[in-house]
Amino acid sequence: MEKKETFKIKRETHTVSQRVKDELKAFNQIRRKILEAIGEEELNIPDIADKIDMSKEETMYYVMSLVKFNKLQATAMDDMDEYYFYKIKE
Amino acid sequence: MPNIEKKSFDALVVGGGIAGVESAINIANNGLKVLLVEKDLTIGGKMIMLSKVFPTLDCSACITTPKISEVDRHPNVTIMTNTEVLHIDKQDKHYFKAQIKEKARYVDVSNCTGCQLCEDACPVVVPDQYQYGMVGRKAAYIPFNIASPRVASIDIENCSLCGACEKACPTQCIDFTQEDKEYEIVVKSVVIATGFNLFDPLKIPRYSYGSAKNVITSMEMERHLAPTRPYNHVLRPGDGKMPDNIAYVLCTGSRDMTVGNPICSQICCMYSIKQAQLLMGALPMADVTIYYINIRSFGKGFEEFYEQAKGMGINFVKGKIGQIDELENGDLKVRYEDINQGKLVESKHDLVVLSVGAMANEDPKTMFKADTWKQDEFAFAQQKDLFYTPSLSSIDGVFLAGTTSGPMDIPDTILSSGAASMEAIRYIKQAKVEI
Amino acid sequence: MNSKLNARILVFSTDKISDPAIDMAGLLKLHYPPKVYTIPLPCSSAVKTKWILHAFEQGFDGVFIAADGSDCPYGESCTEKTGDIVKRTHDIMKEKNIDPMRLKMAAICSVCSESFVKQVKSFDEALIKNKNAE
Amino acid sequence: MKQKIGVYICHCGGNISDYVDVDKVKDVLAKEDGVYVSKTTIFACADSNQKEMVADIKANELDAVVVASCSPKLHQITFQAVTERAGLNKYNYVHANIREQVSWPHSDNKIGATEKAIQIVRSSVAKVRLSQAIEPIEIDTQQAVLVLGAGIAGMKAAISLAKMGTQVYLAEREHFIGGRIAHWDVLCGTEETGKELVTRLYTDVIANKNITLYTGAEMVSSGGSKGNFNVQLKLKPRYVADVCDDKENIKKAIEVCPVEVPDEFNFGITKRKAIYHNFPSEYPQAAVINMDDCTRCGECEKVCDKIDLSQKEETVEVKVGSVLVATGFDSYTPGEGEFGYQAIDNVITLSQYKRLLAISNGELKWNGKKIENVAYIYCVGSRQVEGENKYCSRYCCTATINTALRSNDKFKNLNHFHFTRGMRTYGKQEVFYHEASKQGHVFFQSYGDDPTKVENKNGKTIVKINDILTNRKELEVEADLVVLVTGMVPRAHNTIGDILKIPKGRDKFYNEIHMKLRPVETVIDGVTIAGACQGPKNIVESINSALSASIKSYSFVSSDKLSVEPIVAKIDENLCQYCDACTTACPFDAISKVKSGSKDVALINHTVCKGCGMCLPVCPTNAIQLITFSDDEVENMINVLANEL
Repeated sequence: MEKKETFKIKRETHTVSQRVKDELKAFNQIRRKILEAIGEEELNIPDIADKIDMSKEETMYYVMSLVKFNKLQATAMDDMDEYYFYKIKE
Repeated sequence: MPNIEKKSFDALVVGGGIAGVESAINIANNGLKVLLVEKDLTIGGKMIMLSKVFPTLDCSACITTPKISEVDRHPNVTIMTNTEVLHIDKQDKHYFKAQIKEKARYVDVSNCTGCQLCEDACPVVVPDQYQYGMVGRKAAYIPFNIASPRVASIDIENCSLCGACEKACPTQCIDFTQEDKEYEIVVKSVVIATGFNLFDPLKIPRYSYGSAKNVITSMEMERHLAPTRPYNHVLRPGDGKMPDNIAYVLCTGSRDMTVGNPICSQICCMYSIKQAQLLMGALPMADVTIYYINIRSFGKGFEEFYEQAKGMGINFVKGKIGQIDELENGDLKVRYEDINQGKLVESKHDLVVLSVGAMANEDPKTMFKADTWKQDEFAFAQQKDLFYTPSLSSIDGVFLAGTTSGPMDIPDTILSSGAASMEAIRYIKQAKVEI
Repeated sequence: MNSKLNARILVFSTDKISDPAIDMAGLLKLHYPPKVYTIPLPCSSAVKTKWILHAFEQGFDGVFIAADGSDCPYGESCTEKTGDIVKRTHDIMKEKNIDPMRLKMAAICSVCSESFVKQVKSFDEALIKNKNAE
Repeated sequence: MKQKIGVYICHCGGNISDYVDVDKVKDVLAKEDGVYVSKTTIFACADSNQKEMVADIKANELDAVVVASCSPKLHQITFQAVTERAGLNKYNYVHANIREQVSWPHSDNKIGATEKAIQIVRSSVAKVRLSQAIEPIEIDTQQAVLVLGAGIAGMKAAISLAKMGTQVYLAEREHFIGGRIAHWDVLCGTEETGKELVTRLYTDVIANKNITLYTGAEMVSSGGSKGNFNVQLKLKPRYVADVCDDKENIKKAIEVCPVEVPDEFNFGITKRKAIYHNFPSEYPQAAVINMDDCTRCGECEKVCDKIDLSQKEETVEVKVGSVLVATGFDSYTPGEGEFGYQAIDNVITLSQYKRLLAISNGELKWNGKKIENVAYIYCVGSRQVEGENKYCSRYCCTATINTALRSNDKFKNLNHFHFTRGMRTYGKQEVFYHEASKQGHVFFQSYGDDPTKVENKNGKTIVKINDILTNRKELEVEADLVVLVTGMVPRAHNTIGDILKIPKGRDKFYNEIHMKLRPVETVIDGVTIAGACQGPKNIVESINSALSASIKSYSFVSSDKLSVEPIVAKIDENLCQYCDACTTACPFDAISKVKSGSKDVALINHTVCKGCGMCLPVCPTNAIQLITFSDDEVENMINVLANEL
């Protein structure tokens, strides 16, 4: 069965706002930066924040979102029992 | 107006939280037809979002979900989610006309299997409102795992119309041609179960909510502790550190004339004690301090629960919080008046939880004709005959279930819903007109 | 803890009275040995001697009847009747050379969670001691 | 034998899976004889999962189902319904409790917990393997409800049931209705008095033809069960003719009565005669003679011919489908010397103080002395550190504040000193506390381990506290009157609970099945509870619970048929040698002797049998089996549980 493409119909009456476009672009950049920063390593939130030069709380939000979307996973906790490390999910 | 359908029911229940659900089941069990309208994408209200409930520590979802499935498959109940009540007009002695608007979900609910492939495909990430913004969600999404209905929805305001979801959907249930739909409903009685709003802590700037990242609300902590939690652990939103010294600030927005709310919210003491107990379980090494004015553990088994918390080593400090400041490492400096010592004291915590109060939800006011819907001085629904018929609103035939009429806990909400539905059934049975 | 050190105990509980108490022990996170298995019945005076003996034959170290006591929804005679069952069974156990201490009964009311935990713990200890003595 | 069994193991969102290795349970069960599917699920009870389960049962054509999750008391019915929706009989379902009896009590031992979970689920499979489809038994229902207690909760429940068309018997133990509320003046939050509220309710009760009111009525016995209760009520006579319009002579009769006893209506601060009225707007409006007080001197009979000392106690039997219990509470009675009670003459209870305010005019006096300083001592009999009452009585903080505020409307120059354990004017009631503070009431607070003290010093009554609001400074107030704010305790004299076998909670109040899921039902089917007999409540809360209880009671009587559990005992006639042991053991008279061919055998009446199983162990020939608890089922379960994996 041929798939209908109703999103194209919606485009005729609904304009996607610039904000949505900008945020989408920004998210993709941040995601790439985080994944690159982690690479082969296991890093905690302050490390990642340092590496990509973003505030810790924003880093937390994006890393946690990437964990939720199955891109990252938490591994062990540091010796001080303070921070989890995160790595790229296979 | 195009797109208007007419339907009739014995009762319209506004609000699909636990009060609305309980009322709908009670009324429907008596052979009466009920329309349950919920403005959110899922029924379950605030209760389904909670971790565990006091004083039994039952898992909240485990108590909510059976009620939700019961209402969902009840042959006498029609549920409309993502639907707003626009107007309810009393026509004569025994019937009402209501205008409702079902907002487009852009998903054919009957065909969605909840497989979440659209969610995987969607590229857009925005803060997840069901996790109070602590993580992101997609623009094509299912609210949470135990949502009812557990089907997808497209957040059109944030959708980039890329079509990825539509291509990914195996049952072809994504449909961007859907439009909002209005209905005219005729009913014999109305139950208002619109619940309460949480106090907005931004109204107390000295608590630094919003600017200090490790100051969170109790509802956010509730999410941290729930099975459908955002982080899988209790972590500081500011930097992902596992907290080990947590403070609770009771009466945030309650019993506080400076924010215009003189009343007590009735639930915060107990949910804070409950969270503190759960935290002791989740973080065995952590210190938990509860700053309070009076502990109001007044319900069945509550005082015993409070004593149990003290026995577990939770630190109760009778004190009034003056100011909360963020330190460089994200920790918080809490300045308070220690009543026992009679002096101003400073303490440090690495996470502060504001136990926010329950405020009136004034939505019903906009639904009824001006001046017919009356509120009390705190903007909760007026109870016209407080002792004789507590569930009666200012409008005959419109009954109040749960926190619509004031703050209350879950057991009281269930009892109040039982009362509202009993009154509604009696009212409907006495209605002579056929509609 | 090595769970093998525990005795294997069969509990006959009752739907409305003692089983809720055992549930509440869990709710209150009261701990007791894990080899305590429960079969809920409507009433403790429904336990057949045959079942108890069968449990011993099959390898249970002990049988504990969590009786309704005076709370029984089916009638006050419950305590007496359950007592009779235990007495009759004890007699048969003696004939069969099964130590009567391996069958125990106690009234467990619907909120007697702590009492239940205490009872099964001490029963467990007594059974292990008994076993070691053999 | 079932050969296509489905097993579903619930994580319970971590409640189970944090301690039990649910995947291991699933894997072991998959290999079990007769098990066709074995799966885990995060929340078995969630609607989407229930739907999945229904689809799964249908798709795999399963013939029996086991769900391993929380206690069967919470969700057995839920999953029986799932099984039924999938086209199976609900008795082809067995529930395995691996939360309350595994993951929680063994959270300290994950290996042991997992092993136990496996064994329990395996034994459930052993049971379900033998399960058979059973159809429910239908019984005729009495479409009537007995409401016990005619306080506000009982009256409100009776009225709402009657308005639904139900026949209601409303039984009040006292000769006057209204319970606790009849005593009070203006109630908190309105301008209505207790008397007025009771009047409105009573007017409705009397006007409704569906309600039969009995006063002086005590429940003496109850038989039967859900749908068919037979309840005996003993009616104490008033010894005054029912229709008594002879007000003048009754007044004379009261005057001539020589007996004086403390008046309960005023909590003993005034006296009444042996023949008495309750208060001016009492209901029913008729005098009564209390025979315990009466000396049978006959003086009253001489002046009033409506008096009839020959009236006899009667017993009536009512047949109802449901019993709604609204028997209320007792006020805590302080022990002798507790905060000076009965030791110091100006120490009284809140109830007494409220009546004193109601009956006093002009100046407020106690024992002839004018009152200016009133000290209220809170939490008397509640939140006890030493005593048994650990709970908070909920209503008293607000009741005291309301009384104190209202007393100023009637009497000037009263000073109020509140000795609290922390005010609990919860919810909107907070505004009254605020108002009292604004009006200059003085509030102190102590902790439970350092209580307020009441002392008599040189004839003066001194109240002392180490006040934590002022850095534990020892403060003293000389009080003209000390009011003990007594809490609510369960009824001391309450045979009803014993007769109906209603379970009690840790606080000794009647216990509901589940505070949130089934808050007004008891484990005794057909018996509901309302108002303060379940635990402390204020008026609004009592009314709400009364209406909730009435909707549940209504569900038992709204139709003339009711389905009951078909779990009954069965006799094997071949084995039965009728000896009458089972007939004697049965508490319900369900077993009788009948002829079967040439021999006598026992016959069980299945609509009367409650399935308790008391007849099982007494049978010398083992001729009786209880459905779902047959020898095969129980012994197969034992076989599994007795052996190591």
